[in-house]
Amino acid sequence: MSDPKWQPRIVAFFCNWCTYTAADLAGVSRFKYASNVRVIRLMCSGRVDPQFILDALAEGADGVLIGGCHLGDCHYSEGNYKTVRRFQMLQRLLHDMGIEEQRVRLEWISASEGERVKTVINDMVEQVRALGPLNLPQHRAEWDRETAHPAETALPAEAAGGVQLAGQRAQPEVAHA
Amino acid sequence: MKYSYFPGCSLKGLGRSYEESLLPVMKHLGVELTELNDWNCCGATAYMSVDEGKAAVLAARNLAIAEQAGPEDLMTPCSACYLVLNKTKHNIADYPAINATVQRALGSARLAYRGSVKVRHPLDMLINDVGLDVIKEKVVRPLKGLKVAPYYGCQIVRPYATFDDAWNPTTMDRLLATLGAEVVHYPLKTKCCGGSLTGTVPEAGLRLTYILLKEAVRRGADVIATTCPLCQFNLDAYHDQINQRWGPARIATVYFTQLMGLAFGMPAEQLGLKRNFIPMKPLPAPLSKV
Amino acid sequence: MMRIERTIKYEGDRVRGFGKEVMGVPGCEQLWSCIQCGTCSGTCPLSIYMDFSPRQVMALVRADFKNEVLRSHTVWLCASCYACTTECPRQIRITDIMYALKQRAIQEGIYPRRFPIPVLAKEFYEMVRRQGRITEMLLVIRLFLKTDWFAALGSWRLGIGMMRTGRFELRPEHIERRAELAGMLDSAGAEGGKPKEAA
Amino acid sequence: MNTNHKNGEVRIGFYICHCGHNIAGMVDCPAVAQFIAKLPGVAVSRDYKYMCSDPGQELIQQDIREHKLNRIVVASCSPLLHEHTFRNAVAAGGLNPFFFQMVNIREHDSWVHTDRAEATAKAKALAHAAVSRVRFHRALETTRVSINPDVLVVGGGIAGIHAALTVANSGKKVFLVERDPSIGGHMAQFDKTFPTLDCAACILTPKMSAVRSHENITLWTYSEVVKVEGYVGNYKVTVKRRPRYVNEDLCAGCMECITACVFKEGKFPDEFNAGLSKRKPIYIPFAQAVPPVVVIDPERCLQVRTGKCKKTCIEACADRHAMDFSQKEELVEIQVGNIIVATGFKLFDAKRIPQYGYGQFPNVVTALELERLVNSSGPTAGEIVLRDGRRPKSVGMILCVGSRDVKTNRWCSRTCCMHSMKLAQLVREHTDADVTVFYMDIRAPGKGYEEFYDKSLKEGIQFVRGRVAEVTDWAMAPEEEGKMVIRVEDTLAGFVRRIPVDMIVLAAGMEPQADAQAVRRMFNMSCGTEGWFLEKHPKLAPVSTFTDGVFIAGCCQGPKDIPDSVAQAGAAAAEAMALADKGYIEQEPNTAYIIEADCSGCKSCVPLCPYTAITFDEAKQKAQINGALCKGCGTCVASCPSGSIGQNLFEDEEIFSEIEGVLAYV
Repeated sequence: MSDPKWQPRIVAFFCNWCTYTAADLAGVSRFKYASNVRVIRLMCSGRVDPQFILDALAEGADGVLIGGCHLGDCHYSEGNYKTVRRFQMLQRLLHDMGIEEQRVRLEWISASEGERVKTVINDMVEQVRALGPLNLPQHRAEWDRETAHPAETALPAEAAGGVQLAGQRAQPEVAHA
Repeated sequence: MKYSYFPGCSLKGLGRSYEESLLPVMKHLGVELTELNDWNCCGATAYMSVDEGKAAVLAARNLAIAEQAGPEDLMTPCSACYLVLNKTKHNIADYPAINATVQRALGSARLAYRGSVKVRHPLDMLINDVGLDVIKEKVVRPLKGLKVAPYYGCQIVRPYATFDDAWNPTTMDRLLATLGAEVVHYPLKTKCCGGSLTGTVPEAGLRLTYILLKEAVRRGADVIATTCPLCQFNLDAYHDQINQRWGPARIATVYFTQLMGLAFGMPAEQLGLKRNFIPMKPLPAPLSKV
Repeated sequence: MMRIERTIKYEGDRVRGFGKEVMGVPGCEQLWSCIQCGTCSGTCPLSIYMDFSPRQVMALVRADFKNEVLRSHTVWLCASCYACTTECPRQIRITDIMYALKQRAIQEGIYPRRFPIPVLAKEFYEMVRRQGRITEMLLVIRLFLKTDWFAALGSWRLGIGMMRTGRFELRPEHIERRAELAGMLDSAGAEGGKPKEAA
Repeated sequence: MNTNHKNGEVRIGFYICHCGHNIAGMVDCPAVAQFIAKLPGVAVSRDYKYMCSDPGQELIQQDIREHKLNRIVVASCSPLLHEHTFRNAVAAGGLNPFFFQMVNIREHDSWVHTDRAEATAKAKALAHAAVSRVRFHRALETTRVSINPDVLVVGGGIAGIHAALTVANSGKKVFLVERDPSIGGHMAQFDKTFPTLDCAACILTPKMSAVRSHENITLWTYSEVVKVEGYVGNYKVTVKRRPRYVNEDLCAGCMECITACVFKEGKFPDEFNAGLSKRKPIYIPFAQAVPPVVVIDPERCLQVRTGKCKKTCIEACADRHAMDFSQKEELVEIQVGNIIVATGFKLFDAKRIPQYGYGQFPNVVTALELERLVNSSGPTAGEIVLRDGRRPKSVGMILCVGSRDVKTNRWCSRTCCMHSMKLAQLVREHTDADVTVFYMDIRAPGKGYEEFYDKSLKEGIQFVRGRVAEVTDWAMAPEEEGKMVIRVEDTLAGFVRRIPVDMIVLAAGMEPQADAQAVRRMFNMSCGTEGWFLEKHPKLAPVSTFTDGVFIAGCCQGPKDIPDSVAQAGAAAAEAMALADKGYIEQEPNTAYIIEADCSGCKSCVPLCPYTAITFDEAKQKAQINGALCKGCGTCVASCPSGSIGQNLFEDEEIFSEIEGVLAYV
């Protein structure tokens, strides 16, 4: 498909108590894994707003990984159940948007499962690599050009994307209005 | 009940009395066995010693043919075949490299193997598919008073067997008890008989055989029941040499299928019992009402 | 008069990479975690005849002592009863490692001369390649002819017994599609010959 | 992006730590610093060898003063390790500590990647994210939660006992809850203790009675914790107290009821003697039991089971009126500030290794059973005898039974080597039997332990290095007739041996308690994959858990011997006391809050909060969040349809900018 040098970009949201700690453990144990994943720490996977995931994809991520405590083990007793509910909703939404469900993945990794962090991340990277780039920013730039005023089409794609990105910030309110 | 049937080389040669007893017994239980078309040697243990790539291919050909033949499980009575076929099945599943070799080789003969074949041992299938109660019904001549040492040997309980415990298997014990026999406690039930070493390095191989026989005698058994052609041959054929080396340990060794046949009231000669070097002493006269 | 030998080993006696190669064979990778507990030797019914116990063989392989391993009788005394493999607390498939070693010994032709087991293995191999099936008596006879006549003579009574019990089958068993099988085996040759690449 | 932010001009100081070679070895730190320097709002960007060192922290404070920095980002190890260190440094520099953000480029980067270019790229991306995020940080105040000084100790083994006494001696109230009818745990069953060979009872019983008489300790035996609510400083714990049908305060432990019981003989396996003796349905766990009162086994007692019994026990008790068959199971609720979990271990069931013949051969016993045999108060009054009463002439001790074995338990149980050597010495002391110890490796790493090993060797105990393959009863040599035969490779001698013995002792290993998973859920702890309770940090927080105010001690955290258990118990007690004495803890100000202007009053957030921190103000028709109750999970924030809930430290804008940041550089 794309050029062999292409590397998937994956944003991860890890809960502070289980998965983030597990990732620390993986480090302490010196397990080696792919460097494509960028971890953002939240207190609980329950904090993961579907907007975060869509935004990550919109900003150019090829995949998003959510890590939380095993069901029943949530540090806040039930946050991860809420995560599951939202995740299932989101999967449907992605499907409708024509984005492969496999690009967004939810994994339960407990504080002691350092090795699982390694396997899950490597596995996810390969999965996304197989799917190829998502290129949402570029796509959105093109869509804009198609729908935009002739004068604007002169703008380079990035700029158009940039403009849109700024708009993206405002979206939450728009979305909920 | 239908199975495809992989006899293996031994059952056509040294172990033919195994097949001679197995087939009628299965027929009697209403089990339908279809011999695998143009099956080949499983490779046994010797082939592995030369080249495991080819060994895998050799066994895989049989699996492929079985898969082609239909959905029935593949039943094989010979321990070596049971082990090798299972082992190959596992290795194909676990090791992409081996799978690649195998598929290429099979491909060259327009064959393929998807990994669906279940390899079963008669004991497994008798206990879990047929069921002891069905077998009990068929017993017309209980082996009352016959003391049997159940000898499983190595390869049906280690390391791929799933139907019985590797350390203390009991399927044959239960089967023999159902036939009315008295099962003696035989702690060596899964110890090695020496395999092919009995012929190649007798001083080592035959000693293992001797220990098995001696312990069976010591435990007061009349006969040893076995599930493997090689075990049966080793325990049966070398008494002269064993006698010369370590003294007497005379006891007959028969296939568990032969004992089933007897319990089902089949005549001894039909069950290949005549082929034993050490003949099994005749059963006490059948109960008058039978 | 006792013979005095120097038993010291020098680095030069090691064949670097041998252990790695063996542990690269499918099924042998667990050897990395051997703790030399001796369960294998303890369970092995034949270890009492071996020059190196199975445990020692594991140690020698890990330490790259190729010649010592391939020259020892140990691998040829393995009867493949798999007791060691089931009992090993580290789940090392010792029996498979023994196979890997037998292959190397046969490939390199360094095994005890006139020691019948490798010969049996080769004879078996050839017969299957030609016939697709094994006829035990033929195999045994060929074996004896190749190794030692006296053994053959010694077991004449066994032979008689076989005739009497109708188990002495001299008509070679064979399969229909022999060519097909031979072709398959040859196509596997590439890897087969060098299992290290099959890893 | 403009540097003039809504919170005034942003001046960011960025610091990347080499951590010696740990980070610098895989990440090009100067390159990262140069990259960050070019980002808008970054006033200072430096790399330094050890940021957590005093000079490192000095550097930050100095820059804050000289360059008027108002945001600090440090890229080094995990925030779980040093976030507090750097926040304090920032505060010391005169800034609000929450104008700080940490980047984890060690555990999450340099330690887990192998390509320097990739690792450096990742470090840049993560640092970029922190820099864009930190702009949005606001000054925050930590909230203080007061701490109830009372402490709950769960489990009355040596660890629990020691922890309870330590806390109680500091003048704080302690609740000690034990499942069994008496405290004492496994240690009470031991005869002597290594390496000093002083008798277990002599050193344990004083502590046990101290627990009973201590004014600050409430001891509840035959009881279990069934529910834990609340959070550090304010836990609400429900304890189930099972009826022992004997009034603890009235019973004098005279045991006349036992003699009087309608069961004339003991009939049921005695737990304390590892089943080697029999007891009646009414019994006293053991001579030194605490509390020293009888207990009734509800499964076995006729009166309890059928209600039809002569009740001779009541007659015997006469005017004490201690017997009370009307007792019912009751639930008691207590309030504590800290909890110490010391629930101990379970012994490995030797039957799981059939080749060692436990349960098959009568003279194969476990180390604990032998422990009772050598004990003078044990079933044989200290006589080491075979089941048929004969004295053993040869004893074999098999180590690592259910330890260091992939098929059972991978871990080393740590105590069996010493435990077995101790028993070996005791056997030599009580009998003239030959003792052979079968081991894989002798592990004697404690103080005075190697010397103990040496003593065992000098006393003529045979040591055979080899894992026993099997125990059989089939003889191959005359001397083996009528004995059990151990087949093993003597790996040091280099050959296989068959060793006939009269008695075999199995050093069964330690396992997590059967209900460890349930217990860990109840106390909101984590478990390692093996099932031992997980400490917060293996080195720096060995008795803390991921839940503040819950500490672990003893074998529930992993196999350990008595000295280590006691040391850990002391540490756990100290941790609890430190919190209690301070009287409050600073809570991370990561609480959620309502943006009233936007709240549409849909109430959808109210049921989401597991801490009932969210209420609905009918007057205002707006939701309200009680900051004191909020634990900061952020679940409500993510699910507010009108986006009118914010979370300190995890604001939407902060996270969005972090996302943008990590993706800005690849």
